[in-house]
Amino acid sequence: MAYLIIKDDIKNLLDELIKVKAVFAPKKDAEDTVLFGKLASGAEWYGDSLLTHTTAKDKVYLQSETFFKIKKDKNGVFLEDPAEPAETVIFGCRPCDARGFDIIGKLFNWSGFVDEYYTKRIQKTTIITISCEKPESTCFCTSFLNGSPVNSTGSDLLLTPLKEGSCLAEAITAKGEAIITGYSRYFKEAGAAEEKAKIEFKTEAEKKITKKLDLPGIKQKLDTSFDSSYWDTAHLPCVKCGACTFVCPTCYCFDITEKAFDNINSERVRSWDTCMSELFTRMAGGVNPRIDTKKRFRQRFMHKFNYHVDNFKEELCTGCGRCIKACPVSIDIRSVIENV
Amino acid sequence: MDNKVPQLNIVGFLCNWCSYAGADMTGLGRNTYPSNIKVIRIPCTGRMDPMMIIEAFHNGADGVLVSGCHPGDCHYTEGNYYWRRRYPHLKSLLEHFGIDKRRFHASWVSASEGKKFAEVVKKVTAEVKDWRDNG
Amino acid sequence: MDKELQDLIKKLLTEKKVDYAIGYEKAYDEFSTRPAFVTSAEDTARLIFNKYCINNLGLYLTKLKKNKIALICKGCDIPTVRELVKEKQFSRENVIVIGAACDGVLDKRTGKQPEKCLNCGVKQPKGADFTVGTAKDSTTARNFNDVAEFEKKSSKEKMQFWDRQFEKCIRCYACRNVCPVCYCPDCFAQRSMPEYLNKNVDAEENKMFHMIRMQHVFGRCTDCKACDTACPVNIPLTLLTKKLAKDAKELFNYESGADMDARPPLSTYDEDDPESGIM
Amino acid sequence: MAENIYKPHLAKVVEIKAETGDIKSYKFELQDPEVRKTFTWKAGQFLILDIFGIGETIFTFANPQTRSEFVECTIRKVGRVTEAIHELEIGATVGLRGPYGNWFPFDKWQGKNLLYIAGGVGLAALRSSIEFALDTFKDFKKKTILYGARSPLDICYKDRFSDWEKVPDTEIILTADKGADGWKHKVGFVPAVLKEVHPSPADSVAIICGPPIMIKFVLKELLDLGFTPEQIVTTLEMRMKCGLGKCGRCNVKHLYICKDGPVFTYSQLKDLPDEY
Repeated sequence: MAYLIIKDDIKNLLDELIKVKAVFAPKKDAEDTVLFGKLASGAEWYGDSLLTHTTAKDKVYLQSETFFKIKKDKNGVFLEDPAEPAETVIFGCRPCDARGFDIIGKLFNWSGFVDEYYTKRIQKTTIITISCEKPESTCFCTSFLNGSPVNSTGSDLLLTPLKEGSCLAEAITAKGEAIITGYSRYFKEAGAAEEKAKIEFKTEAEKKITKKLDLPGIKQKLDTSFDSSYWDTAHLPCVKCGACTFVCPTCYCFDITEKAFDNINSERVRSWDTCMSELFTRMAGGVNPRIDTKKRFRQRFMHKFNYHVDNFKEELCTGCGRCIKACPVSIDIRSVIENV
Repeated sequence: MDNKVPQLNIVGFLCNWCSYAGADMTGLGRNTYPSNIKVIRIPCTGRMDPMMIIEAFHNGADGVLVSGCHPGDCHYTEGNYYWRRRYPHLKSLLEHFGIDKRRFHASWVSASEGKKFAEVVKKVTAEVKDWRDNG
Repeated sequence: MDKELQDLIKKLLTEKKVDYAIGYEKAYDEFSTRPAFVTSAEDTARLIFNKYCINNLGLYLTKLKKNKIALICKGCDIPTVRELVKEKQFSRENVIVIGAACDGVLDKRTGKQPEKCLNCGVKQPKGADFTVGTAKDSTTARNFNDVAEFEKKSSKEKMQFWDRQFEKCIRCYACRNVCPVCYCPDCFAQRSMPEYLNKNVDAEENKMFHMIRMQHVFGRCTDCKACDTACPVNIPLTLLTKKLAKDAKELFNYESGADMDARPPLSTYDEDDPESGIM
Repeated sequence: MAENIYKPHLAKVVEIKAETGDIKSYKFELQDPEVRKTFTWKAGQFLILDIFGIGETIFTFANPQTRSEFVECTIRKVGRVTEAIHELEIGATVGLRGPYGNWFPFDKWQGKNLLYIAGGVGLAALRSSIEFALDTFKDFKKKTILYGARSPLDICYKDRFSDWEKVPDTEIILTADKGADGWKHKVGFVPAVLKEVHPSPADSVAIICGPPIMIKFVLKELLDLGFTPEQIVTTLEMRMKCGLGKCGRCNVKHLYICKDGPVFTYSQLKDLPDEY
């Protein structure tokens, strides 16, 4: 069952949500950076940009997550669990961001081990996604299976802006349903005309995404191109920073370190890490299997479009194109994998 | 010592050859200074790595004092001359980052200037206190 | 101009004067370029130069130390080459500097010209081995007005400003990695013994990273703005790099990458240096 | 919800023994008696040792499941965490989590000759396997242990060899890259000694662990001797953080060394890119 919400009511809805939950939505600051920030009022929401500079990933999979606090004194060692995560709403992310949660979630529940921290947070998070009206030149979500500017994977509630100043609201999960029933005064039932308008919206939006990759073909090609001489030159412009991986909605690699305050108190912290860093694979003795910048560069693309496909039958990428924009030297992930 | 200002931490990096001995001399001469300063002995002000000063502020120091031999008296001949160049640059940069100029100081204290050391520490403590109390 | 550039590089490559030519090529759309590494004469057709060529290619000199390189530089990138040569990271004989006349570049994030281009005295490159094209320098000279304006703030305001900036920082190290003079193979940020910087990302840790990085590039930073334009979350690092340039100029009358004979300010001293308020 | 996978069990150091100048062996006792009962592992698996206030690192279990009174590890001082471990005293509290990874496929090796080839601290990774084989010696034919170190002083587990040798059909061959006064064993690199010993590949399994350069030449030697890739088993070392196939750094091709390894046969490794 689909519903309609008037665009002006969205701010009112946000105001009400803020009263009971932590609401994160795109916010613009003085330097024109648009990031997911905690809203103090619905008016702070900035809905005019297509993509935020970084993803909403860090609201569920924190860039630095405290596993537990450690107190070590003469009486022994005591471990203290962190506070339970709060009820959270991520509002206004895009379908590509939302799909990232789905991909990371599978990884964190993989191989018989359940990542408690991620799972707890995602269970308490409601993801409200807005379909993309104006995809940009860096977008390539339609290359993926079911990928589209109106894709609902990973979302709890999908809003699609229609022409008459209202949005079509579709609940994807029970959490999304709860928003509609809980704030029903903002939602009215949609008819067949609106459903049809959404299909038009989809066709229009998809038309704007011109780049389409043949991902199964690329996967096959990558199977045999580990030793390709292409990598010898392709990596040269790359400066091996971690911008691409840190703005990626699907990159999940992490490091576990200790943050010591003094000799008694410390915290075990998980922080994002990047395969582009030399330290990523360097062992204590100094041996590093991926010491070569070429190997690290190759690892990123191979992992995303080949290794991960072997394990999960889907690419570790949602086509948001953030890495292309964030890259200081404008390396285009699409052309790299196409040109191998 | 009774003239300690509560809850104020000042890190003093003192050169081994002059200021550290000077601090010793303070006690011998029965001069007192606020015990807010926590002394770390360094080989020479020329060895004073700016990273450590930044680290000290990062770890919650309210003030930092670096003290060494008078120019011309360096045990290593020229270490403090380098420090004399590094200091204004570092102070200016820290200030740009919002670390008030009252929080970072340098001084020349020789091994015999126990009294001067006490004066310096008093002055530094007063400045840091002023920063904390008056913003 | 592209044609002239391509022909020149074609010539250099055919005559085997260089192994690599590093220039710019079109990236993902008309408004973006990326560094291009060209090794054969046939490949030169992709080289271009336009107002979107924002990267400072001097960065790659320290990564290809053993090769002979033709490097396309805007006027503002040439000090980088000089600075690296001065720091003995690269020998001047191994690099052919091709100056590209530039009418100012556009920041891809804002679509506007950055401040450095508005007050630029090196639009027509100075000190290049070859120069391609002509451009007219800005009528206004480079100045430190914006930094001076920022300096007027109280330390509390400055602190709040930077806290807000470093709250955004994701510590991707793009600023460090695009910096031509940040070439240490073992950066303090990744050392574990002693551990200066924790992996934990929060505003305080991030601020410390930037403070130490800025301190480390003092007297070496040529204020090329590579870090500023690289930042994926738009932290105005130019406020810091420009401050370094201003301090070097005001405290030590030194300009990085300008005079090949001048000693870097912190690696020398004068017995008559001022006391600068040392008690 | 199930147990938190990142939270360690507390344990106490009950014994420390210096093996060489920079290698020490530790015995840890889990504090919680319930955990002591359930914490079991198989030879070849590894654990994550947690030094509170410093960090975590991966080590292999040095003792097999047949001698599982304590958790034992042999640790060389190379980095920040291992340095802190070397400063531990008896009674200190550490954390353990695990076990992780796969184990040596002893059920496939029944009735075969076992040839262990180790270099340096690599013997620690094989010790659990060796002692398991010795404890269940009837299941196997001849057990040969070829062990080399840089110098006689760098030999680990010196005091264990006499016990090991008492087990029927067991032979220990020791070698040092450089000899010293009173050294009665062989002198020379492990691959050279291997050539000299000339073991037969018939009905045998070779299990290797050591520095990468040793592994490289031992592999060549074994293949020359006629061992097939399936007969060669090694245990890999990678930088790991989680041990759970999540943190991403031990990813080689579609495998995660921590989850799919660390024990691999050479026939598996042949197809992997050279990134381990």
